[in-house]
Amino acid sequence: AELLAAFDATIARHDRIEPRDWMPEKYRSTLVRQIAQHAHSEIIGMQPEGNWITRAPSLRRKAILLAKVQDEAGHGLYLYSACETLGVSRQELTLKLVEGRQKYSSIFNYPTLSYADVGTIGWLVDGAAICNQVPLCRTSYGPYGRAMIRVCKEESFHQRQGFELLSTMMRGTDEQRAMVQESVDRFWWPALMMFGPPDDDSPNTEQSMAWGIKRDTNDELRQKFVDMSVPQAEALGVTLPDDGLVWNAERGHHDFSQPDWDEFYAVVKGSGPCNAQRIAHRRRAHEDGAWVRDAATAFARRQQETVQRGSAS
Amino acid sequence: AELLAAFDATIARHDRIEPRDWMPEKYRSTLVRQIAQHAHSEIIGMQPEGNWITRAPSLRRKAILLAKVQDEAGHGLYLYSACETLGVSRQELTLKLVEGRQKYSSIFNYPTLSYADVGTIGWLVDGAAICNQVPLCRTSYGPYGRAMIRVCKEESFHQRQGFELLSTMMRGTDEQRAMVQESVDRFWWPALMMFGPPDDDSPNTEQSMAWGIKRDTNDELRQKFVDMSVPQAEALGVTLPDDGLVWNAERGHHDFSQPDWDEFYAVVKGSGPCNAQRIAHRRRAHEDGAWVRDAATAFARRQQETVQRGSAS
Amino acid sequence: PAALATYCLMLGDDALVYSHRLSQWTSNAPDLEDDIALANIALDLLGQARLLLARAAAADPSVVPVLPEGSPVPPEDALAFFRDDAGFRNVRLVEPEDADFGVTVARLLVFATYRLALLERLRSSDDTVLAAIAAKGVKEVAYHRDYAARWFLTLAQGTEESRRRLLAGLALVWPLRAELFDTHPVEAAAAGQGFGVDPAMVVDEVDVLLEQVLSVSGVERPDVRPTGPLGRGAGRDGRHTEALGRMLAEMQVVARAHPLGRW
Amino acid sequence: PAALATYCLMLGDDALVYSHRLSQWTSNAPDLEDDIALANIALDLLGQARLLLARAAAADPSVVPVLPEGSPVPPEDALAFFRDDAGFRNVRLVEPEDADFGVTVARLLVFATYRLALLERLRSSDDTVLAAIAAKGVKEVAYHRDYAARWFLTLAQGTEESRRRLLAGLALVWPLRAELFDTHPVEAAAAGQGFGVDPAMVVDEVDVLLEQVLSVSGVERPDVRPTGPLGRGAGRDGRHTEALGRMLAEMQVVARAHPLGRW
Repeated sequence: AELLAAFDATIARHDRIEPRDWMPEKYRSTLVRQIAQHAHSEIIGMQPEGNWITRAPSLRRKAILLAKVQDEAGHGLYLYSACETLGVSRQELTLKLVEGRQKYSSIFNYPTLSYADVGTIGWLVDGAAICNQVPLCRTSYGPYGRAMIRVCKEESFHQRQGFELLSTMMRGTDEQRAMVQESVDRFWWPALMMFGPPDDDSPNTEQSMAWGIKRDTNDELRQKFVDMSVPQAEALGVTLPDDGLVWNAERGHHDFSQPDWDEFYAVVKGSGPCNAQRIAHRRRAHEDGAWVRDAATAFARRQQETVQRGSAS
Repeated sequence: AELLAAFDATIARHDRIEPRDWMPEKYRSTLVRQIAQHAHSEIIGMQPEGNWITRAPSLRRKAILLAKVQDEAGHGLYLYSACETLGVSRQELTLKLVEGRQKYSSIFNYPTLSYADVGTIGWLVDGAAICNQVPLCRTSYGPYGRAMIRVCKEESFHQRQGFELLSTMMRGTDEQRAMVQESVDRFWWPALMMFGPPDDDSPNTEQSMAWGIKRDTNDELRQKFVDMSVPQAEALGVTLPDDGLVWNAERGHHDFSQPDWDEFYAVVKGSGPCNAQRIAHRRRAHEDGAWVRDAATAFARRQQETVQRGSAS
Repeated sequence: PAALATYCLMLGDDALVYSHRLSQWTSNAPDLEDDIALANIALDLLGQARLLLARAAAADPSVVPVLPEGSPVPPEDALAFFRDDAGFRNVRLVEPEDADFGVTVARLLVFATYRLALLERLRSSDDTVLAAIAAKGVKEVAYHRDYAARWFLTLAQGTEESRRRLLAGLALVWPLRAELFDTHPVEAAAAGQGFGVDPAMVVDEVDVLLEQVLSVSGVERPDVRPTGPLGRGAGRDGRHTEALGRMLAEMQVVARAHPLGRW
Repeated sequence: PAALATYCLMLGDDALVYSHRLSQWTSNAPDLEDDIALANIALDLLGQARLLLARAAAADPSVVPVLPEGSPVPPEDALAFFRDDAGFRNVRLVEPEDADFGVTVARLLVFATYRLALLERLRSSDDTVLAAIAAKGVKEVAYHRDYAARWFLTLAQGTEESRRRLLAGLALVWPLRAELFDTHPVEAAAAGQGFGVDPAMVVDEVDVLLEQVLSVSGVERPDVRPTGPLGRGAGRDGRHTEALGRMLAEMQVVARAHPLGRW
């Protein structure tokens, strides 16, 4: 009870909980689930963009894309480390991922079908991710908050690169402009879904907000994202595929249509266009790499034994 | 001695030796080596052309190429069967191939670098193979001779298809004509090498001819091939890359330059541009397929046991 | 005629794309007999594709991509080599590259069972060309199905390893099955106009046939979710997997480098 | 200037092609740390390739493929995306796709050891641009070599399986080593004119360095024949393996579909 009081006080002060601090089991498990999902999203998120590395149409774009996908691997790495401070190993989490027992962001269950998708993912998907994640930089758990600061900084950079790719393509040929529009048409609705279901259908939000794990509701964030994206779309010269999208002077916000929530739930449950493919890819890479990881473990053990024998003699 | 006399008499009559007939051990082993090499050549020969199946530039050509490579697999199959009549299993021979203990025709150690190579292989390589093989239809060992009759019939067909591809390309664009010429430049010398070293350096020829396994010398066949190819090259409109190639009215044959025999011996010994690649490909396919072959064996055994149990009860 | 052309593209692209995938086994199969058998199946499907693309072009020449003036490329090749992935009308089942023979056997079983059921009905198409293509195709695809079913049983009952790989392959293929029977408006029109088949009409038959193979092999249906559409479309609408674009990059490279070429 | 341009293409194409191959590990590596490390190496080499191709284009603009009027494609991209395989000047060592991490480690060890020895000498090139590129590259490639050498030792001494795979990889890569040191006339001219390095001058040094890694790992040199040239030429003459054409089909597909595109 004393421990709980100290914990609650830290939260109330908007101060950070650190790994050595006591925390309620439910807080810990909620965090593990959220951070793991986030880490998995970075790792699975390497696939849709990675799909275009070998076909990038200029060397500059190839370097940008390769570096971006590499950053995602880096984000995965710190987020798994943040999870390790809560006593769960990367190996354990990876198994949960490849066995389909833990989720990742549903957006990555959509395929990338043209090079414009690389730009759209940067602009809309990273843009939405940033809206979701900036508040997490102030999240109550220290290691997670600090990881998020670094992640957000890099993602803003990725978002600008994505926008810049699209804007360059829009100054190119008619075919390129059509490619950008087609890509935005495909990704707009899934991007809106990234904020999760409407608040009425989001049962965990309240507890997460109370704990300072989450700081805004899904609908608040979605609105912010739409308001941010409209002028950017205008600047690009693309049309967002929503007839209901209009400025509402009274609210001081854009009104917009709801995405197809049936599709959202279907994708979350495993019926997205790429769920099976993404998991199969991750599982194959994990299994194909097993002999290498085993070799590294065996080698490290042998080295240690040699050292120990050396010091014993 | 009686057996040997009967064998010699059969050979002298130009009659066929059959599997049940007695034969000298050296005759048997020479045949096994020759037929196995021939079978391996068909199997390895699937790779250079197979390399272009997925990139064939028209559906008609894709069908022709796929059928041709399939025929090569078929030729491999009958030739391995001919070897089995001499008591050597396909499995055994395949192991010798992938371990580099048995050879195949060196021509397949050259890469295919453009679609024109599909035509050139048909025209020159199959053409040379036919020159080598037509006499083998009359070879003294029955199963080999009969396999060769079928092989030669199909190879003539392939040769015409190759010529027809080149001649179509020569009626196409300038780029296509350049592609054909470049391909012929690359394959002409290796094609000449297919007849083996000059007669002076071919120690086994004499014994093989005496046994009726071989019916013409290397140089005789090479001359025949050159004489046959010159008018075909003219009809195509390609230049054979040999300044020394001229008609010799006195001999009634074309004079021509010798290929680079150092290159020939280097390739035979394993230093061709693709030796390592071809063997690695074959070995990988063989190893990757092991679990399937094991499954088939296990299944067949189980079926048989079920039948036996059934008949025993 | 527009519906007929699109319908022919659907059936033709299924055959074309799957033929390409199967042709990749050439010189890579587990044994010579299978190298030959898989090439045969690929050849049969390629033949069907050529007839179907030609029929599509004849029914509605506007479906054929326009090439530079003077190009001698025939319609079947313009369709095969000069459409982008979004122009292809095949189901997504036929697109992925197979990691091993276990996946191939599972995929071929599902595909051939589905296609055979379609072609059997299509023999009575009002379009006599389609009817003739179907009549020829039935004999071919019946063999494809038998080949797959034989191997399915063999792998299921062979070794632990072969069973494990077959089940993994089946789990990979199974989610793409639902799309086959999800009637597209063009298929509905084709059925309505008497020249095509509504795939929803064969769903039960295919199901029973697959169940027979699975049950004789002692294999349960995989417990996996179907792969959903992409927004409101799927393969028949030109919305494909990531695999198709990569496949076409390779398949079309020579043809596209020579739009005026003769082959 | 023609020799300088061609010499830059040789070094640039080695980096470009190998960078492409290494980039294929992205999202496929055995562990996250290696995914990141391999992407880093690919990025370093891509950076070197860009500088070298730009230098080639500046030294002799006639090496740059001519694109349709109005094309905004910069020289580095015209060189990377609009040359056919016969125009590439890289050694064949960097072309094949690796079947597993064992081959990659073996190939990277050989390649980085060779390139590091070249770049170290190239720092004193008379061409100040090349000298600067080399100075930057030395630091990068020294890391690549260390990474490969560390994994070489680990795989050699790890498990039986890892040792088996490493040796198989080494046997696959080893035959392509001889070509690296087979001085091409352009390399001879580059050395003679003071801006380049004759690779024959580093053969012994590379040999000693490789021997050190092999011997500390307890690995014997593979007993395999070197891969010979193709007729009278090899990679530096534009005579490549079958792998390069396939690789370029994929790498160039988007750029070639949009010769007037801006990216």
